[in-house]
Amino acid sequence: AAELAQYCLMLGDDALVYAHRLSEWTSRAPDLEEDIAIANLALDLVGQARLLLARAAAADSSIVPVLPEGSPVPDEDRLAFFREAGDFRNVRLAETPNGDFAELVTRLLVLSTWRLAIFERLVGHPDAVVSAIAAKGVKELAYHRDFAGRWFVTLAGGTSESRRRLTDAMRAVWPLIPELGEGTDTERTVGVDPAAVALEVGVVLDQVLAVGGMTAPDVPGLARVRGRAGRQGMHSEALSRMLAEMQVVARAHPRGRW
Amino acid sequence: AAELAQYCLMLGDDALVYAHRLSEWTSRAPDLEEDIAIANLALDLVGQARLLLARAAAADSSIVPVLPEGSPVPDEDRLAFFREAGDFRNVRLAETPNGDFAELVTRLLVLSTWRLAIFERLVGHPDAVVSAIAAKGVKELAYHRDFAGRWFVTLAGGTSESRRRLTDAMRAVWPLIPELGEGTDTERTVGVDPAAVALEVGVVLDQVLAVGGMTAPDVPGLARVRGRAGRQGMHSEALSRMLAEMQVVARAHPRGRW
Amino acid sequence: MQVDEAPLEKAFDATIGAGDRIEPRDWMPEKYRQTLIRQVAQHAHSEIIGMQPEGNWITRAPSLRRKAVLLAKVQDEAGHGLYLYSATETLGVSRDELTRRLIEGKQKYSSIFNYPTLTYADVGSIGWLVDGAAICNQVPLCRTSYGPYGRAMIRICKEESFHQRQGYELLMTMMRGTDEQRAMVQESVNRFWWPALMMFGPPDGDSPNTAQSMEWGIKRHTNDELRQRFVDMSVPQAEALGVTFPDPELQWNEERGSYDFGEPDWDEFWQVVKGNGPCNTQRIAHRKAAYDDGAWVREAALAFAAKARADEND
Amino acid sequence: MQVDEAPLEKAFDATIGAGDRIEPRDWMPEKYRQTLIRQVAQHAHSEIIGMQPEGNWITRAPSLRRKAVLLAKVQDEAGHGLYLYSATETLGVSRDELTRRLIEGKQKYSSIFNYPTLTYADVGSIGWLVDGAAICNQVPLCRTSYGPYGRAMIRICKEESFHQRQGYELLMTMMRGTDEQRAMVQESVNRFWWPALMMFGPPDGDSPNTAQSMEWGIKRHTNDELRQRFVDMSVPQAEALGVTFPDPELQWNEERGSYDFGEPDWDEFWQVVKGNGPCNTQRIAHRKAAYDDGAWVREAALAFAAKARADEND
Repeated sequence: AAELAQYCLMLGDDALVYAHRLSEWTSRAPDLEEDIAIANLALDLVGQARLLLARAAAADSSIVPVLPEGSPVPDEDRLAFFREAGDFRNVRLAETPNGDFAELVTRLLVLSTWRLAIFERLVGHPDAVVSAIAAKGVKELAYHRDFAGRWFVTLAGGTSESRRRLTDAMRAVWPLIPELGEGTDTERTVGVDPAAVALEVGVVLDQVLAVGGMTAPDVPGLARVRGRAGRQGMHSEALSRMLAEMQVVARAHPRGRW
Repeated sequence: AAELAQYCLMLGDDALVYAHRLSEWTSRAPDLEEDIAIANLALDLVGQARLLLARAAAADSSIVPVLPEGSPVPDEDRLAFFREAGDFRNVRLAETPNGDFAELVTRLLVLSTWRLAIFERLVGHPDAVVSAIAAKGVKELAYHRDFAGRWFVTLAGGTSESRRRLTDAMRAVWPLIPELGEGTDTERTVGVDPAAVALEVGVVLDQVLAVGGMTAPDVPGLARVRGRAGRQGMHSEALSRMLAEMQVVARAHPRGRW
Repeated sequence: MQVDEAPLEKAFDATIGAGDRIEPRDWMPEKYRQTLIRQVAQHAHSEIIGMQPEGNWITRAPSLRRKAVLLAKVQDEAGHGLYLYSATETLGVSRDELTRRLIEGKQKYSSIFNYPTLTYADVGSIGWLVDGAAICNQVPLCRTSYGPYGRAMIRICKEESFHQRQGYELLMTMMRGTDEQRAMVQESVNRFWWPALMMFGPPDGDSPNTAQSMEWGIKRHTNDELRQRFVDMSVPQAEALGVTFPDPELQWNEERGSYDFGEPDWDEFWQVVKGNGPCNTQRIAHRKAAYDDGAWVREAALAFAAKARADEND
Repeated sequence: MQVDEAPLEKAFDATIGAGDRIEPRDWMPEKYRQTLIRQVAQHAHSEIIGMQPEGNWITRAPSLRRKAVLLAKVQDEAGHGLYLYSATETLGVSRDELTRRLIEGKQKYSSIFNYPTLTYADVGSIGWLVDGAAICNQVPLCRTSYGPYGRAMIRICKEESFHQRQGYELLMTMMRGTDEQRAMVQESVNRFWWPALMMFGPPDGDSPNTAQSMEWGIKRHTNDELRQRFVDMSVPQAEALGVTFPDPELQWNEERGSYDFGEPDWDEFWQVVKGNGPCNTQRIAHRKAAYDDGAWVREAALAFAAKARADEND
């Protein structure tokens, strides 16, 4: 159960943290249609995060931060708002600060393709809750990937400016891809080994790149630190800044009702 | 004593909040010399804030936020890190998010000219602590004003680009000037009535503008809300975001020693 | 070719008189069209600018449930903007052109959005009071004479009512929380009460366009009528919530069967309308930055679509 | 005109041999000059890039006293960068040119700054371990053969010692605080210990330039000698502090009169050196943004100065 909890934290934190980055786009998108679409992406991921964090807490209550006696804060919120950066288990790609719209499209393409492949396999997970979360998530993530893919091809085939920006975005995102496939014992034991979907993810990305006439940049992966990366709580400087903002109101009111 | 405490909060918060904005420039200035100079400005203002907040706490302990029993956090830090945005008494010009270097120069010119005029009068204040803080501050603020004035004239006489940016900066800063001169009963009772220095401040600004060949923009002052502005705790949206960052570590450790 | 507009105008007047709707293909007086464009555009702009004050708290929402609710609400505002810009397009003005007018300060939006949101309780106050006032203003517009506008308003009002209930529910939940939360709610209500009253516009005596707009069925009640209705509706809600409004003159008038209330600060109102409100510059700068930053994306999408069409025609 | 360099080279060798200093006007072999430029520039870049990881916490410093200390420290780093760029200018390369080389990735800086700062304790760990390691590297450089560099190093080392004591004092204070603070210190030390050891460079066997640099008096001890000295110095400090280093092989070797210790992850070291470290891209992008954003200011200052000179000459 402790392993399942850790696994749900990983998937839940990916969703929570990336939803935050997406939500920062609100009222800033290139047009209203995209503003609405990006809010949808963020909403889907917040929804997934809630279910996964709640499942994690149910599987292992020892991971839930302790608040003052009588605090009405539910477990999902204790996990979201009362953990420190080093306790988060998301991959670093989820937390990277936002760039331009090309960066959004590129990162979303990678993260949603990868998450979709994982979720498709989790539909058959022995844990009924995880299985149900995955079944719901698959539909959402398929839409996310399609949205990203459509825009990727559009920017690739749009103007020289959009193609230049897309190229830069790929150079920024690609070094963070290897981390996605590295996997942990927890993932291999109670979930889906990311290495097992790496090939499939690569094929999908190659297809999208091919349609857009783009080439994957030849860049090495970002180094791990003494073997640790996001899944082991080794994050970038951006995460603690994100959390300072995300958690500020909740933490000011540990007994608050919202 | 309660009035004196409020007054010290006003002057202390101006320094603390503007020091934060200046400190955000660290490692981002146009050149190393300016990076060093801006850090000096921030250091001076942090120093002034510490003395003024400590004086405020000594004058009226009821304003100091209560922390868990046995907390070693000193009063100056309780006031800096454990008050909410609505409890801050700084003028809104101090909290405005940073713009470009022209904005820094323009805002610094206005704030330091104004603060210097106040501090010069406070040297004769009956409270020995306030008087000593003012005496020390006068030297610092004279340097701040000279730094700003030199750069103002440089940018005004530099390139068309620098002049355009300076013009934009003045349009951004000028609407926040009237608030500086409006004053509160507290200031009039136990400190210096800002209205009394408005003329002097105007003369200095006019001189600097004249040397640079710049004209003050014809823009109205920013509206107050039901008569309230920064001194009454009515701030912009930027302040609570600033405090989320500034206070995050201190608040996570209410019993912490640093 | 000179068209005799008299019979057209007669038909138009008859349609209005019968309470029927004018549709995009119908003839309409130019002044009616211009007034409508101004009003619908202003309403659309208000939805879009209105995303900012609440959007300010999405990243700081104190629970995941509230984060989802707030995201969805701000998303709805974008949707409302979208319907309303579509309605103006049936009147012959593009969204792009209207966005430019907004950014250049040539068209207005509701002044309420020039007030800052300072605590999370403001999300609730905006839902309860601001959306509440908007509904008072807008429900009559569901019967407005211009078809596309009226139909957009029906959908919008339905969603606004939902938002209002959500806002009220947030405040109600907070009032059941800690003392700090209750104080936060009261402080927020104190700040938003007067600006909400100002949302109905200046007193009738200072509102020159009201008469013509009512004749055309674009407006259906005077500012003061709607303001009174809003006050009468809100006071019992405040009592149920356990908060007060910051108006010492507020009291029940048995004779009128309505609440008497104090005068908003009309000087502040005009300052904000004229552009000197606490957040006017910030709101427009934010919108302009988003529009400018997105230009290359919109251009890329157009270029891509043009290439796709060219490929099809090959 | 061909100059016979042999007597010049002889004089140069004699100066070096006597332990005296080479000054800017003195003749020096081109390779010495180039090696020095590379070394001093790399050192200058390290000071400037080194402002970022600690600067990351200025706005979040948990007390006003610590905020002032940290601001002053980061400011000192800018000052060190300034002296060192001045030293390179005596070798004929401008600060502007060096900054361009840094931004374009043609010159390096100390790899330690490609590690992220993740908690406030990192400010202390950087002071204690990173500045400590830097001092071990730099103290011998106060006697380096090139005058301007050696004199800059004397001043820098003095300030670095002060910074090291401040960092250690921060950690000591935190260790007297809460359990969370103690855990924070230990976690931070765990992260910085190995990268600090890597600051001395690769093992002597993999450090091809060492011999020549030692001969020229630019370098005075091998990487492994300095690393051992640092370990021997740090272990008792860690004990006094109450923290451990994350190295199971660390233990006192009676025979050698030194501590044995494990091997740093040299694969990670080379990855970071090659540019794939956790923060390489971020650090350079930050520096580039500051440099680019400041271009118009530097241009304005030059234009203004030129006009002022022209006015004087009128």
